[in-house]
Amino acid sequence: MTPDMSVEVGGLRLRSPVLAASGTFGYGTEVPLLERRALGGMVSKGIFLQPRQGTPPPRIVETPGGMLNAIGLQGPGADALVRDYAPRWAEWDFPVLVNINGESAAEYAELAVRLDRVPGIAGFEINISCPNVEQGGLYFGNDPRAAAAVTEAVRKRTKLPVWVKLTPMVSDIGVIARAVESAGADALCAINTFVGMSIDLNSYRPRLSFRTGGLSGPAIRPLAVHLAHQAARAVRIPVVGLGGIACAEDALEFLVAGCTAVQVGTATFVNPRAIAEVHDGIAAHLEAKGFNSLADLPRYLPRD
Amino acid sequence: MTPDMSVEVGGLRLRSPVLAASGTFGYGTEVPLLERRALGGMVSKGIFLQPRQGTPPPRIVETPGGMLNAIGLQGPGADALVRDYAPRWAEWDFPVLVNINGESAAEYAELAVRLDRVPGIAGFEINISCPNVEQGGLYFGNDPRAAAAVTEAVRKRTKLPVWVKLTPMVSDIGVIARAVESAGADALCAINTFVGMSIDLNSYRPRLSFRTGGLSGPAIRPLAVHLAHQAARAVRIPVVGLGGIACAEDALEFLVAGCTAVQVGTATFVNPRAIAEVHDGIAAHLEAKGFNSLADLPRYLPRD
Amino acid sequence: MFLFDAALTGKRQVARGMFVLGFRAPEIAHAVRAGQFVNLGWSPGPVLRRPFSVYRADGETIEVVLKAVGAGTAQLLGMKPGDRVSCLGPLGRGFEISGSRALAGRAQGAVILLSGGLGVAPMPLAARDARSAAAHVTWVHGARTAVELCSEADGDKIIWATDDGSRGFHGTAVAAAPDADLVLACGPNRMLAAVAERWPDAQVAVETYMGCGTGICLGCAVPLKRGGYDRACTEGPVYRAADVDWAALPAHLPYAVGE
Amino acid sequence: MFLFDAALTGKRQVARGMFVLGFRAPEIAHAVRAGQFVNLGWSPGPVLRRPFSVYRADGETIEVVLKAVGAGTAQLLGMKPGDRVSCLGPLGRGFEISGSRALAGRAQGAVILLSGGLGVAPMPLAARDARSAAAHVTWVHGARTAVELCSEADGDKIIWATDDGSRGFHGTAVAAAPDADLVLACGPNRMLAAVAERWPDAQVAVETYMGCGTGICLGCAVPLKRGGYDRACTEGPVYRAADVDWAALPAHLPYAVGE
Ligand SMILES: Cc1cc2nc3c(=O)[nH]c(=O)nc-3n(C[C@H](O)[C@H](O)[C@H](O)COP(=O)(O)OP(=O)(O)OC[C@H]3O[C@@H](n4cnc5c(N)ncnc54)[C@H](O)[C@@H]3O)c2cc1C
Ligand SMILES: Cc1cc2nc3c(=O)[nH]c(=O)nc-3n(C[C@H](O)[C@H](O)[C@H](O)COP(=O)(O)OP(=O)(O)OC[C@H]3O[C@@H](n4cnc5c(N)ncnc54)[C@H](O)[C@@H]3O)c2cc1C
Ligand SMILES: Cc1cc2nc3c(=O)[nH]c(=O)nc-3n(C[C@H](O)[C@H](O)[C@H](O)COP(=O)(O)O)c2cc1C
Ligand SMILES: Cc1cc2nc3c(=O)[nH]c(=O)nc-3n(C[C@H](O)[C@H](O)[C@H](O)COP(=O)(O)O)c2cc1C
Ligand code: FES
Ligand code: FES
Repeated sequence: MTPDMSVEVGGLRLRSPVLAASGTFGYGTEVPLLERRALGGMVSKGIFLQPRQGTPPPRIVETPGGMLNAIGLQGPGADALVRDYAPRWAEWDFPVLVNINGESAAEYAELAVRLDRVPGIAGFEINISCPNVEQGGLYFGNDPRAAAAVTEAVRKRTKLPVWVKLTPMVSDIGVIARAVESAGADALCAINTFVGMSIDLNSYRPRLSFRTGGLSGPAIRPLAVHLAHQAARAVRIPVVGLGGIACAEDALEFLVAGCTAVQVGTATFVNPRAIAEVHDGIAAHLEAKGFNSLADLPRYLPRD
Repeated sequence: MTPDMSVEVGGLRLRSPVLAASGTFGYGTEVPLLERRALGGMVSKGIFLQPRQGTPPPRIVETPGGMLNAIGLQGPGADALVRDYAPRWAEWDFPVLVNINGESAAEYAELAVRLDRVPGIAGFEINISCPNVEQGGLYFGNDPRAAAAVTEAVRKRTKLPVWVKLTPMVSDIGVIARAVESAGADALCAINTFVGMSIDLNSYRPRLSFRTGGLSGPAIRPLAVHLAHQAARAVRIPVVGLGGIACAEDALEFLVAGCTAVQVGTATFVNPRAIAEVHDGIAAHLEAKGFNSLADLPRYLPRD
Repeated sequence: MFLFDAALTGKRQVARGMFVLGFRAPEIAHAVRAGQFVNLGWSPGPVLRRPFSVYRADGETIEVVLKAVGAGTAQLLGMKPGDRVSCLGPLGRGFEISGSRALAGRAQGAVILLSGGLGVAPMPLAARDARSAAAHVTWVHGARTAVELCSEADGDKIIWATDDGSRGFHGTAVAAAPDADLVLACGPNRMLAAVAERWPDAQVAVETYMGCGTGICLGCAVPLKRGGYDRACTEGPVYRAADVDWAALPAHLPYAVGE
Repeated sequence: MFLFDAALTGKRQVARGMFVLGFRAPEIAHAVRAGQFVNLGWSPGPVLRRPFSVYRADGETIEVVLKAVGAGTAQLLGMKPGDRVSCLGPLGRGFEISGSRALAGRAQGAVILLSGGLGVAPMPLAARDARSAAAHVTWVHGARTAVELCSEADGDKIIWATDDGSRGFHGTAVAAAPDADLVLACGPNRMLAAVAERWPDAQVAVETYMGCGTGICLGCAVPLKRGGYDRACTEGPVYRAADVDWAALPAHLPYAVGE
């Protein structure tokens, strides 16, 4: 008997605990959607209210076990999203969350209003790893008050599930996790990329045109597991774990560490079948250990 | 002509900009010291005032591009250090800094008093990635005031160079860097390991007995370069860069990003000749580019 | 788009440091168009796949041509027949040849293939397609010096060019080339910028860093003259030369090696 | 301690999934003692080196015996003759045989080599040294089942033991062994704990994770009965059985595979 892999995460029932991470699956329309049965849901590429061109190349650079990216949240803006993509999402048999971004709490809120009740949009993932322009460019995600303010601003504008995606560059992720939980988040996603830099030894300048970029991929997995675990210990809402997942064992580490579901990001670039392989590998693990459902997987989650 | 590789770092003149990082070179006595000419200096394994047994095994686990360690600062304590190692260091032709640790600012200070003016000890590297027992176990290194307090406590007790080794798990390393600079540090070392976790899928528990460990190795290099760069931008004292350096190109990234010297850590485990290869590769780069000395290497260091 | 493990079938040298590798990849050999590429991955190996133009395609086999410019290419060149790589492709939009406006209505259009260094990569397939469109094919191939010229250039007419004059024309391939109805070019981005000056309508295959090769990462941004970016892996890698904002496209990528 | 690149000279199978690899390593072949190990690294490959006991040493060549238990061992087993690995060794303190107190003053002491699964690794050298100390050597080798027994056990007397009784003694190697003057054992840590119960003075080669193999990382901590830890790579990997705090030593390491 194949084990029951469905999960309930922050207001959404998913047939699989494996989602596609924002920015690593486009709008779901670029690549033929094979093996959908394995896909619990998709988070679309991060969007701002207005269209954005993104940063000049080079935008990516490979690093040991990972990659840096500085795409600059290139995207078509809310109107085009609603016009071009949402109608297609409405036909799919898995939920699509929109990763929303802004330069102020008000901008996030406006985006939520614009996208709320649009058929095809099943929920929001708030990306709080954005610079808060009103506060001198400090990241929302580094400051519990700013993170909570953004969460609350969105929460008030929509009845759809609101997930908040945490930034890892904090000294205590539990503080931020609790702040956004109190502000009404339905789930947390941990984590976004770490800021990194790579220097070109011909030009003696950063390799990325944006100078810094976000580190993703297997290199960050042990850090991500730790942060997702810390977040899960701090709150009662579900935590979706991500960061460096490339195979089922990686995903199982997050699940055992207290996550309810996982997202696969960079791995999809390398292996277009990654999500299906992660899903099938989790199912195989459960079967091999004699568990009938993912809910039976033992967790390691001592409470704070 | 071989380029001039000597550097002046926080009160010490070094013949090479490449040092051995704390905890990755023991006390310098374990492995026959080959190719000393390449070694700018050594930072000894972190020590507390009292002897410490360290954590039970497993203490290390490999991860993609890196490793987690939780050694638990096993060490013989200050008296044994003075008795068994310092006399040997006194005979060497490169400086040895002692990596000092404590559970309170007072303990760091006491250690500095005990080790000050001991022949063979050329300076201190304060490890502020220790839990502050008096403040509920928060790391000194996460809090600018606690970091400054420790620095000042040591500074007052010694005329030897005082370097402060920063922790990477902060949202703005510049704030901590400035705080310890003001408290009297002669140089900064950036960075120590990142906290990570790895889960064993047989026991469904962390692989490390200590549950979490510090991530080191190539995986963290882009993060370390960025943090060292941010620290260098924030202060006027020299910054010693480390984190994932395995070859000369890696070291050059830190130097271009604003560091005055570098430390090699985990790479020595894998390649006992790593330090010599880094040194020789930097010299070869300078020669190939026609620079007569390391001081001529272009830097990328826009001021804040 | 196919994804499968492909076995290395053989290797031969075609210039100093430049080798052709063959892989058993029937699906791709059948489907590939000139200018398209495959994205290769292997383990242990680099994190990301490495993109390579398809050099030739024949029955069950595809070929790629490369030099060791970094760890990934060095590892590929160290492989032995029977070793397997994961092969994703064919990717990208290739050259527009038989259907191109430039050749439309001409009995025997004149096509120039212009390649610098490793820019030979897409040319054998382009020559094949141009010939099957009944065109007259002139291949102009340039490199720094004679021993770096690919020995397998092929066409109705071949023009060699070397920067040091050690073989053929003394100067760049662009300078050596006659005019034609259709120009297809591949090589270092700065050579392609020169192509754009001379033949705004040339079709050029550009090179960028690539994260995925499938259109989802937006890492392969090509700056456009009309503003904004599109994706080398999806809308490209072949562009109308005048459409690319050459000043904004990084020029230090490794096709430059050997040129 | 030597550090150099060693070429793979050959490979042979000695049990189900268990292979012996030979490397050209004259310096180590000459210097190594039974129970010492080499730390192998290669690129592309794992970040850390992988420790392996020296199985045999002969003139210019050393051998190691292994199974694929993870990515690193799988990569080693995929190598072909001529491929090179970086070899660091010999490392650690080996068995004390000719100089041991247990054999002192005896004309022909009785030595038992006790190996479980991959614990055969240090035994051929131990047999060699015991024989040159004029001892009578009994090799007791256990595995889960017959096909997992290493075919190369060697000694004046050989006793086989299998958990399922498919060959030799039905039960563990420890239960199958007679008494002796000197017991040398290697195998899963929990087998060694049983050895410690029966022969407190046995010399046992333990396994731990290793970061460096050279004594500088403190990653290979072996918990001692008298309290504290020391380093498997430096003071070990061979210990007096009763000196180790077996309850505190992780027991799930891969010598266990095949036992
Ligand atoms: C569409 C396309 C077709 C190509 N066709 C060929 C070909 O037919 N023959 C050939 O030899 N080369 C080709 N290249 C370039 C080739 O992909 C790179 O040389 C190769 O990826 C370098 O890998 P490496 O590991 O050896 O180098 P690395 O050590 O990774 O880096 C060396 C340099 O290679 C470049 N590079 C690294 N990763 C990538 C990447 N993912 N995408 C692009 N560039 C990268 C960078 O400039 C880097 O500085 C093509 C590139 C593209 C985008
Ligand atoms: C002194 C010593 C001698 C050894 N001799 C032999 C031998 O002769 N033959 C043999 O087959 N094996 C031997 N081993 C064990 C061997 O080192 C491991 O099986 C090998 O490192 C696993 O590597 P992997 O990449 O295949 O496995 P991985 O995928 O890394 O992990 C599989 C398992 O291997 C273990 N492991 C991983 N890295 C290390 C490490 N650095 N040190 C120890 N264990 C590790 C872990 O338990 C892990 O769960 C010895 C170990 C030690 C400490
Ligand atoms: C190219 C790229 C683009 C990304 N874009 C976004 C984005 O738009 N919004 C967001 O919240 N996260 C974005 N991310 C972060 C990922 O969703 C994910 O949090 C991160 O990459 C860690 O997971 P991974 O290691 O599995 O990739 C992006 C990551 C990459 C590599
Ligand atoms: C096994 C091990 C032990 C370490 N012990 C110490 C220590 O005692 N004190 C300290 O400040 N840093 C210690 N470190 C951190 C290193 O000095 C260094 O900051 C870190 O490993 C990053 O550099 P690397 O990637 O080059 O190893 C240790 C690191 C490792 C891997
Ligand atoms: S390489 Fe990822 S979008 Fe083009
Ligand atoms: S393995 Fe590093 S001290 Fe033993």
